[in-house]
Amino acid sequence: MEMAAGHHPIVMEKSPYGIPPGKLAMWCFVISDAVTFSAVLFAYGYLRVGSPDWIAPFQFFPTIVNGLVMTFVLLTSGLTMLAAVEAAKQGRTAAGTRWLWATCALGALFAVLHLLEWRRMLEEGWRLFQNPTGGSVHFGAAFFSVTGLHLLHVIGGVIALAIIAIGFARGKYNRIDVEITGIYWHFVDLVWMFVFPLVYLMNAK
Amino acid sequence: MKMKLFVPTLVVLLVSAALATLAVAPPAGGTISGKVTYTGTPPKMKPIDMSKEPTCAKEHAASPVMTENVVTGPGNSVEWAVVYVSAGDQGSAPGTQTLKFDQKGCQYIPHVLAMQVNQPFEIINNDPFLHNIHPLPKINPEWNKSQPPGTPPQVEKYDKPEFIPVKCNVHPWMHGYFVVLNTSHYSLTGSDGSFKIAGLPPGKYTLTAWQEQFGTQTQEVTVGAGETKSIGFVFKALPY
Amino acid sequence: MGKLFGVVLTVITLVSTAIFIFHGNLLWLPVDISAHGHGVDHQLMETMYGSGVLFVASQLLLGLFVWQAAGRKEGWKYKTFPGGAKPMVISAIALVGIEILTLSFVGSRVWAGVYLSPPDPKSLQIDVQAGQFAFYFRYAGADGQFGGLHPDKIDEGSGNFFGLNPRDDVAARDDVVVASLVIPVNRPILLTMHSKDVIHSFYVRELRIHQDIVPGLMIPLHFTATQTGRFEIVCTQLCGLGHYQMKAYLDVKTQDDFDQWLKQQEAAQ
Amino acid sequence: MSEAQAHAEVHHHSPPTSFIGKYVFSVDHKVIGLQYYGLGLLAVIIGMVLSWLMRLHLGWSTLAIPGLEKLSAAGAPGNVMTPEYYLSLMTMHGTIMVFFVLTNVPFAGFGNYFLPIQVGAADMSFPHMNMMSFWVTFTAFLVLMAAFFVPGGPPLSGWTAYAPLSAVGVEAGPGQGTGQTLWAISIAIFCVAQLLGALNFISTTLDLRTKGMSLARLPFSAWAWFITSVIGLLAFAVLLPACILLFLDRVAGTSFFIPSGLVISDKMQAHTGGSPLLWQHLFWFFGHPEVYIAILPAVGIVSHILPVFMRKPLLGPRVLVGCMVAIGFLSYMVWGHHMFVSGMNPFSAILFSVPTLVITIPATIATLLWIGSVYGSRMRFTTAALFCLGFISVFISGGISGFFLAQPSIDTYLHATYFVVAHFHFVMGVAAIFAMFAGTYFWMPKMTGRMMNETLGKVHFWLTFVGVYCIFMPMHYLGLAGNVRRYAAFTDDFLSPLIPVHQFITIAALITGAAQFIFLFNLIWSRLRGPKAPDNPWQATSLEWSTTSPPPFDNFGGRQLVVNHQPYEYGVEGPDGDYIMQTAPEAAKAR
Repeated sequence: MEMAAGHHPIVMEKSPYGIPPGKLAMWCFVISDAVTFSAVLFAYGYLRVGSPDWIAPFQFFPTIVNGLVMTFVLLTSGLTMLAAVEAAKQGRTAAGTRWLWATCALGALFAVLHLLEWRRMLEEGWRLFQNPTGGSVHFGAAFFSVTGLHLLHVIGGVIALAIIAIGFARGKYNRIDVEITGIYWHFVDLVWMFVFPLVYLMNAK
Repeated sequence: MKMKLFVPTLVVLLVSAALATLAVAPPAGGTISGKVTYTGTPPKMKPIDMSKEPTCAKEHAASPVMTENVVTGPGNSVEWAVVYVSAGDQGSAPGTQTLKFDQKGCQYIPHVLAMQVNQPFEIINNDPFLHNIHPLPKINPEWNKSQPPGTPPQVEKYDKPEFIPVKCNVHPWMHGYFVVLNTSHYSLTGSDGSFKIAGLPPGKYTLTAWQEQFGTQTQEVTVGAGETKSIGFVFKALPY
Repeated sequence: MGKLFGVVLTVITLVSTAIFIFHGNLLWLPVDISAHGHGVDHQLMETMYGSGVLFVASQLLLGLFVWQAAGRKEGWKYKTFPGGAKPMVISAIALVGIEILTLSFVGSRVWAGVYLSPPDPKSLQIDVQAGQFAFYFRYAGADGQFGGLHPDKIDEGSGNFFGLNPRDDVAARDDVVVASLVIPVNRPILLTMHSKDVIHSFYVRELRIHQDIVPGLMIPLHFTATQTGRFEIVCTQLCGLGHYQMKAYLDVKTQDDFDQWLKQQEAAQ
Repeated sequence: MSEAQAHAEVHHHSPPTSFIGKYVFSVDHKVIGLQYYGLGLLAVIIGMVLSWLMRLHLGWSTLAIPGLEKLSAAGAPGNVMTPEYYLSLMTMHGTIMVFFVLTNVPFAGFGNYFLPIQVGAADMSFPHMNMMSFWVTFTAFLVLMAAFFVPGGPPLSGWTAYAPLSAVGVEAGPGQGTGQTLWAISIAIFCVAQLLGALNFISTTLDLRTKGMSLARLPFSAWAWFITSVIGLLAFAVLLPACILLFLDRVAGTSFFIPSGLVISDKMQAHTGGSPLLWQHLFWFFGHPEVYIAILPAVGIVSHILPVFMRKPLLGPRVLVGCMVAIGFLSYMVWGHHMFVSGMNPFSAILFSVPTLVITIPATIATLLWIGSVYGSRMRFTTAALFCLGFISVFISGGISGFFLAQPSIDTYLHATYFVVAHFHFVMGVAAIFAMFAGTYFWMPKMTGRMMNETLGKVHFWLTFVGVYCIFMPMHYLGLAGNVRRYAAFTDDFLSPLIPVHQFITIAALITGAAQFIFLFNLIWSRLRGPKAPDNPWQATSLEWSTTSPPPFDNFGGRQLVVNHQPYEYGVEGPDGDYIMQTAPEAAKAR
């Protein structure tokens, strides 16, 4: 490694867990982002408990089924991400790139499925401030804000994956960058594992 | 440059001339007078407890101020009702003189301020403490201003006709009305419920009586030159 | 410079403390007129003594050490505090630890006495409506029944501050609505407090009582006044531009005066 | 070689040449630190002027303040301040001071400048992210300032922005329209900036320490910045969504914080079923840690500076760091003590009061460690040292009142009175500000290469030290008398007799405030005319003193630093005096 002035190596104190800054920062981001999600989910729970007129609006079909499909897609993308990281670790750039693109595609598919569902709900008359079933208006607010926040993370991740995939193929990014993206992607995956039961299953008729 | 000035000047001259003629045209205009009354039991006027504002409480200790949403008098008369020409108006002079809306002893004086569109009016704080004046119009622009004691009167006007409830955010019991009309032919009923609209050119008019609680009533009236028509408005009142 | 610091700090400490000790009536808690208040006052004084000693001691020690540190000659070899950090940790844990344990133990009992004890079933029930920027109080009237609340019916111009609906609701017709809280002395009072717009707070210094009034909640508060007199109820939760003018009076009357007053009011309704 | 690759990104940039690159969009942590400091300076001046206006109004509520009408025609008709404008100024004062001064200067400002140097790094781990976090903060500041110029003026619901007052919109008051919306946006943006900053601080502290700089050898200041960034990472992560939800309530018609059936200004609100307490929970979950985000860096800075002028190490360094960690940890369990009278379950009040009181233990330990360390020293009474001592004093004064407010039974009486105002101004405001002054007088030679004027500094200290006591001590008595805070004027029968006390406080505030211009002048004048500063003017030991003043672009000119010593080896026979630099060779250990 080289310094700006005088190209002789600078020896660093070993990082406590041997985690390079990039990864460490990502872990920290993941932690704080987890707190953000918990806060939103807390608000959702708080209002749900406080709303006597709460009505679980979701039919098994199409909503829950759709949700299951989305879950399946996202989990699969988690596996492809693992594969990508493995490949990158073993220096198989081509394979790694392919797996990255696969993950990226699955993520995009998830986003599309989600947006389609949003559209259906909007057509049914769901809004942030409106509940066509006559139940608590908080359902719309909670649903769109929680899933919206997650969806933003997915879309951001898809974009990141694309950039990383391109860069990795060109050798602009190294395996660490792939691992970092992996951490983020698995986190998005994990959050969904909370969102799905709390927002979908708990609101199934 | 000169031309620029010339055109508006001309317009102003013409308009004012026209208005002047309209205003002075009927030498002996007709007059409509009468009384606004009610049938049934009106809501009771309740004494207002102003203990929150000791100065006012002291001021009205002898005779407490009563709620003014429905103020009735002997002979079922209704005070604070506005009677005005709502149709058939043959032109009105613009309201020019500045009206006064006074905040004194935690009361709006007058309770109802009738005015013409674009007629300036002063809001005055005559109390030794702060008042906040907050009219709640639907079509005119809404504003909400505080008047610390001893601050200069605040001059306002409205450019669209509307019945505007007025409240003081600081003294919840203080409520009044701005009645903004696009005619100069209007009259506010006094404590005896009587009204008088003079100087009407001969013709057919639609008269409307408005009261904040009872709503509005209309009547068709035809007046000839120099004639005096007497009509009455009767509102149906409920205790609650 | 250091000596000066020691002196100034000592002066500041002593003056501040002196004002706490030789306070006038003006700069101190007002008379306590509630049945539970002595607990609060006692708790407050306990804390005052405990923390007062800590305050004076620590400030003066600091001043003293700084004074000493100023007087020393060049080439002074520094001394470590006897025992190093241990005495600090121990004294902190011992002194403060014990103090806060007792405080929180005793304090919790006082708190429980006020807020966790059930209201007396024979309490006089009064309904409180807070709004920008005034309190209104409601007595059940002759029928002993409170009328229902309908926010959409609220019309301050006609004196309907609670949103009663006397047209359809008979119970509401004789409800007594007033702008000051009048209560009989030595009788348990149960307030049911609600707000029509934003968060307000019900604070009577002499009652040692303080409770936010949160819109959307019906907040109960019970107390007993032990002295007659006129006291101020003020809002302490920022509620808007008229916050500082939001107040009402608490009138504690003898039972007879109270009954008489209530009769007059019922007549006026 | 994972670390190698990871670190490559850190060091490959070379000194910028363009003016923009050097001073505006600079990736150099030192420039960014100064930018934060400058922003804080601007903010603190605005905040102080606001407090002057407020104090004047509190002392003489019908006083006409010349020119005020120009600032806001509706807010001050005839130059007399209206209550809504008073509340707006109060809200802005609180927001500016808490977020853009107390959070920015001791943490982001000094932290950015000195954390990398103190750990022996050439820069933060993510210089570009670092630059971004400053400019995001700056944007937040601009958005907040914009509130002064929108119709209705700044929000009036206080820096705590309690819903529903903050959520229902313009019906609730003039400032509650655009102004409050801008407030929510500004704070949300600010949270993002803080999160970016925290990531940088954490990874820098853990990963960029030079050879021999074990965690045990980190200076207190570095520890404090590290712990603070961990607290911030979790605290701001909660405020961010809270502000977003508030924003949705205001513009998207949701009802997270707005219950049903509200009638405001005779208008029935459309919102239904929300909970005002939800906002308070989210806000204070951030709000209490925020107090420590403001004060821990101050604690670190003072603990870092004191030994230098006492010429002896602090007592129990590990204990002190332990205290900071404990305070940070406990700060997440006590938010409910802001809500004792809020209508939440009275049982929870007891649960929240116990950990609150427990926090006083580590705080007391820290204080006693400082006092005990002063014992037996021969102090050099520089301005920096005086401000450190002043910090200890006000920290005690402010901490003591915490005993009262931590107990629900007493808090029911003192809640929302001037007692609370005195408490948090002493322990959070003044204490942190004193640490900033100490830091400035101590580090300015390093940052600018010029010494500051000590005489002016001492005048500034004495006026400020006595001044703050004249301002805030009386507030305790007012609080005991039940003087409610956030009142624009004192019209109540029991409050009007207290007005003379307020007038005294106002005068004290004006004088103390004026004294700050001595500091400002000293700062600017010394920057331009001050004597050149040597590399190590205070004979201090930590790494920032083993480089030039000001340091070169990469801090150490590419030298390999090897740390062999604890950060505070004073009062020993060292190679060049009674101290041993951290970077001195192993052999230098005399005893």
